[in-house]
Amino acid sequence: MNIKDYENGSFLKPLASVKYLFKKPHTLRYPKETKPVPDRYRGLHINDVDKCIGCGNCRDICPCAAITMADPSDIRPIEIDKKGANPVRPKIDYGRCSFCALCVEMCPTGSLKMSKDLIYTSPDADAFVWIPLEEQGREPGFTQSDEITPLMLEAEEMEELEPEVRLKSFEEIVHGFTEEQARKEAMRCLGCGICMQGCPAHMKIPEYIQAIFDGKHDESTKFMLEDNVLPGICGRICTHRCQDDCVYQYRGDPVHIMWLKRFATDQLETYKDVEIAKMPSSGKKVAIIGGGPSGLSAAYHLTTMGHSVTIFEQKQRAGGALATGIPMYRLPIYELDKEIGHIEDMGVEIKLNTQVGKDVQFEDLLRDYDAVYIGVGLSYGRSINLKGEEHPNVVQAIDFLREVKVEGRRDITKHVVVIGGGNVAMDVARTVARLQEIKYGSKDTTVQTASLEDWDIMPASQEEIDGALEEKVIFNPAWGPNQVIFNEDGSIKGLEVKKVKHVFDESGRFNPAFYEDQKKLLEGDYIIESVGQMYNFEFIPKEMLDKLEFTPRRKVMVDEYGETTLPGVFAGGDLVETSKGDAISAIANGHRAAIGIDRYLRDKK
Amino acid sequence: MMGIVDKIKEIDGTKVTVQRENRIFVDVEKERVIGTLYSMKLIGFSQLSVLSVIDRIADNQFEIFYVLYNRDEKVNATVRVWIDRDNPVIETAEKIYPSAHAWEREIAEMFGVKVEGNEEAGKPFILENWNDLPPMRKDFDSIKYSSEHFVFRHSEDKNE
Amino acid sequence: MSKSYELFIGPNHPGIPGNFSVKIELEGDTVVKAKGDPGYLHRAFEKAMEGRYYIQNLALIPRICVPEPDINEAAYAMAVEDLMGIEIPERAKYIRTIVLELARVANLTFWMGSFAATLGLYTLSQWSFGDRDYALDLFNEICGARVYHMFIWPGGVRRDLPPGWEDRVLDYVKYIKERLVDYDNIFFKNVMFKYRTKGMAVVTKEQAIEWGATGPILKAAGVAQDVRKDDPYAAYGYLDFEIPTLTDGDSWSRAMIRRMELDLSLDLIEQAVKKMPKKGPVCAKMPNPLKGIVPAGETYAKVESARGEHGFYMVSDNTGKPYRVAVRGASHTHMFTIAEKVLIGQRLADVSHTLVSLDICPPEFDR
Amino acid sequence: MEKMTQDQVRTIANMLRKRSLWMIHYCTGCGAMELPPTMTSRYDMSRLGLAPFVTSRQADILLITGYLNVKTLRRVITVYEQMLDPKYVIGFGSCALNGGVYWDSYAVIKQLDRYIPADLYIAGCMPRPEAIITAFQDLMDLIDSGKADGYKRYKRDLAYYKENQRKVLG
Repeated sequence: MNIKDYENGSFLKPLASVKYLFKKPHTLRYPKETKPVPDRYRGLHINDVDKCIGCGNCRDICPCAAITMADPSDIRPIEIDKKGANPVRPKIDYGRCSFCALCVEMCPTGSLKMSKDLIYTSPDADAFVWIPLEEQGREPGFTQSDEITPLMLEAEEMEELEPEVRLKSFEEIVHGFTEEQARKEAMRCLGCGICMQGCPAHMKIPEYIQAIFDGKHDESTKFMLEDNVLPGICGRICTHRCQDDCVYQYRGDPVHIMWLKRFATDQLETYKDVEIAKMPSSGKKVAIIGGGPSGLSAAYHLTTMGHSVTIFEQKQRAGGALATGIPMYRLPIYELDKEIGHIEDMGVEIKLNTQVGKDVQFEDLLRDYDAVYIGVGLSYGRSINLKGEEHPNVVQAIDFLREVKVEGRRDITKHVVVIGGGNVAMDVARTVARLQEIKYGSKDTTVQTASLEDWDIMPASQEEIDGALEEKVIFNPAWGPNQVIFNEDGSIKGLEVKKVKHVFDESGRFNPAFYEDQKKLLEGDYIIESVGQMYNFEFIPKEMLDKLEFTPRRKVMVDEYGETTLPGVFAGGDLVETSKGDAISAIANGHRAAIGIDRYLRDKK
Repeated sequence: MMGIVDKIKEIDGTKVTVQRENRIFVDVEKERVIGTLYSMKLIGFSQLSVLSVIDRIADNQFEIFYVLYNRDEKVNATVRVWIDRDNPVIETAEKIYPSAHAWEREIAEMFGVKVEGNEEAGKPFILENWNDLPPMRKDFDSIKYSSEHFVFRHSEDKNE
Repeated sequence: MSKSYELFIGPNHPGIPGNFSVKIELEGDTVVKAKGDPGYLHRAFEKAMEGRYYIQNLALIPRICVPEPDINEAAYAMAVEDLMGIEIPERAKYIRTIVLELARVANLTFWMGSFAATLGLYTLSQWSFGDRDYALDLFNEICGARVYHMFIWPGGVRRDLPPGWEDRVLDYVKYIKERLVDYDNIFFKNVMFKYRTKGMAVVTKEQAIEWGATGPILKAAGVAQDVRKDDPYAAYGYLDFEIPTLTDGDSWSRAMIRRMELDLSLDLIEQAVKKMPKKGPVCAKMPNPLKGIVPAGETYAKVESARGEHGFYMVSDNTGKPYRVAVRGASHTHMFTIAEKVLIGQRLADVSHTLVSLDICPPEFDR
Repeated sequence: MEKMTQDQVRTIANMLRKRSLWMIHYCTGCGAMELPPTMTSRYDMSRLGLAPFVTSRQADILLITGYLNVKTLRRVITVYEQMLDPKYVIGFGSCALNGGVYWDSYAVIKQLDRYIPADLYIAGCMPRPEAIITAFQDLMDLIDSGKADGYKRYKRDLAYYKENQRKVLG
């Protein structure tokens, strides 16, 4: 444009606008005419309440404090059986909302959207608060995008030893996060606390992750120790149900809560400097039978409550399955020493090599102590009455693992069959793979597993299965053991298996059925049974055992605080129903029982 | 030809930090601030962009900053001065930068800084009938004030 | 000797740009003293920002300046990116440029309407507010809101452009260029406009520099200062443009400068659409907003708004929330330093168009 | 004429009132930004018989366009009291309802209807022109049915409103 043209005003130029007299006006005659609302329109909210898990991230990010979590049941009943879901749904105050859609961006499930509708008027000021539902019939507008999102969907990668390297020794497979990785991973946590429901011990996960993020590892460990006395061990071998519940599962990778826990505890050489509140001595004495995770957990928490505690451990090492069962490549022995050392530092007395029923009598314990806790666990392998299992080369997994870990057994045959599909079976198979590599260089060796369950319902965790597959373990899913086949010289030829029809019957009970005509032979000269374990209550005198009640699933009947039907006798760990067979649930019910024992002791006074 | 950074360094009592090419921070003592601003204007920093205060409550100090702009060198310089929080007095810069006048009225009202030489500083500016702490101070709690003076709707089911 | 009297222009006055008041003292109908009375739109943004996470402030910042919210978003995002040391993707830079220039077009057309209205020509405001609406529809498509876009955020922009949006922007540019011929006819080449504004409310070059003017006021006085050129942000460094200047510094020159800036903005949009990478990320990876901390530091980020230099001075203390954010709106100086001086000697009838000619935007200094 | 009851008079008056509403031109907050498009050619609210007007004495509708600063509240109350009956108040957007995005601000009031009675609220931040036009139509319906009685409430509960006003204005 030339500014000169504008210098001199004109009288006539404005008349040019007269032409608009004859043009159609561009007025939009709302509401007779409407214009299309764009797809990204940020209008009133829509929430798919069935998809929503009530995690409250929308509430946390809301800059206007417009969102509260409310119970929607009187408007629209919701299913709350979904894993890791809170029975609340966002309720939005349109007297606050600024339509920034940050709540939509932050929604981990993608249930929350904005609609194309932003025309709402009412003379009633209270009519602007409601729980958004899909049923309100609004058309979706602004939704989240997976490419651009404020959530950090991708988890930090944990470095693992390559299968070829790790097979050569019992060295730990993963070496933990670096400081930078841990900070980054901790940063991903949204702090919603949905994971706490998944954890049997209800650990304060958001708090300790926040402390890790802040670089305060001792504070983080303090939070862990409040609910879990063996955080470093759980940081390695936990079944991490928390991660299965993590809200990131819907849109990305769950936060590696377990590795974070391990990172924080690894930063501390001992827990001596961690401040732990300890109550003054009560003068009460508690005996704990069994030094496994549940016994250690109960002992530790009772000590912090001011009671004096003695653990009676049958083996030469406390820790139960942690000490004898879990292979070194998953849980090195020094970690166990560190955490048990800490428990001893707290004032727990551990009597090793002391078998109750033999070295010390159960009745004496009942007499000498104010309360007794039984946490003996399932320390004996269960037999499936397999034909030919009396052969010396058919062994129980629990014995095999103990021999390898504690007694340093290194001999193995070239072809091994493992029966079972649980985590223990994976431990066995992977241990065998290592022994074979060490002894034979993996030349011409096989290790295979046979499990009743097919891939989709295999009880072992996915990581373990993947690890085993990488280590060349051969799987035979949905093949049940039939009998051991022998060579003419009496040595084992292999295990005959038959195809499984179903594992659970219609009512969902464990009741396997087989196709009797489909059979095959898994060749191997050594068979390890890993189909479960059981307890042994021989140390309890007969007349007391009769009074002890059991649940239909043959677990010890306890109340919610772990007290059995015998007064003053508590039980926990794998013996009770609340256990899911892993360390964390044993730790959790040990803690629960400690609270129960404390209540019992205080009431007794 | 002397660089602009060197020119600033020549001004008495300045500590110069170069953040990047066109963002310079100049720390001065309270006594020297007016002199420094005057010298800055002489070397070409003719525009005052922002004058405001940071409440450094942990150090019990107020940090007053003047963001200046040098049109010829295309450089922003921030002159920073720390003053005592209990006795916040600063000399006016309105003689050097006329636009400082309104900014000073604002900091006087929002932080309670006394500006010597600015007649209007301290008179009501943005606020009206204000009788609490100067609101931009860190120890003034806005949420507490709001909940005392106003009523939230549905406040019974708010989390806060 | 005549007696002087006081008059409040605003806050409820049709000739005041927004909720704002000027207290003037008159002798006859000549202004002898003018004093701005701000605070009617004070919402304590700077205080509120200190209590919110960096990302939550996204909801607040556009509301600092209502006619042109994007400059706030851009300046805020730049300040945060500067403190965090983040480089945004190329495509995001171009998208920002287009959005900022489109916002400037919307603002300038809006301004033209209100300026013409204060001079008594309501036809132009009927036209330009209507034409501005098409720009708002374009914003509506990219981010789902007409006025408060919340589209530019730390790290880049919030979404990639919807398909075909660039073409629609170019169509709009073409449409506005056609309309500008009529705008010129009815207003800028109108003799009435010339008589009402020539020689009015003069801010000379020396005064403009002394009083700290920025933007159109400075350009109209003959100083080619523009943040887009002097300290290029977004994609302005890659674009080819000249800053328009005039010499008189009067109301007419300021109006013409804005008219020229409108041309410049339309040109910049075309250039940016042409040069923009067709594919690529539009947002850098950012930390979790609830945990992400910004390293301690201080920074001053500035952008060129339609009114002048708009800046954010941000101080962070290594937490998730800003320690202090100070907003510099161009209108602050324009009102309390320039308008108060320029209004003196004006006739009462010219007060309101002088204020609009300086483009006073009250939310900018009330905050 | 004498036969007409008071009710009938009121009905007819309301019918007439709703057809020519003048809104006062007072931009109290940022919601006012969507008023120019509503008033001018694109949405053209004069189709509905609405027009902006500059003086409070002649206006019927007071729009509280968004947040209300305490300082503005004082002026708004003056303006509202200057307006002649019948007068109607529309609260725009979130802020008039419960403080909106400024819920923690020391300078912004949270509930409009504690200080002056509101006849209608519009959701949104800010409400788009379509919503504003819808609101005007709704207001007309309310006037027609005699439900828009904010000005009566103000007279009736004057003590309540004055008490609240005194509390924030000092």
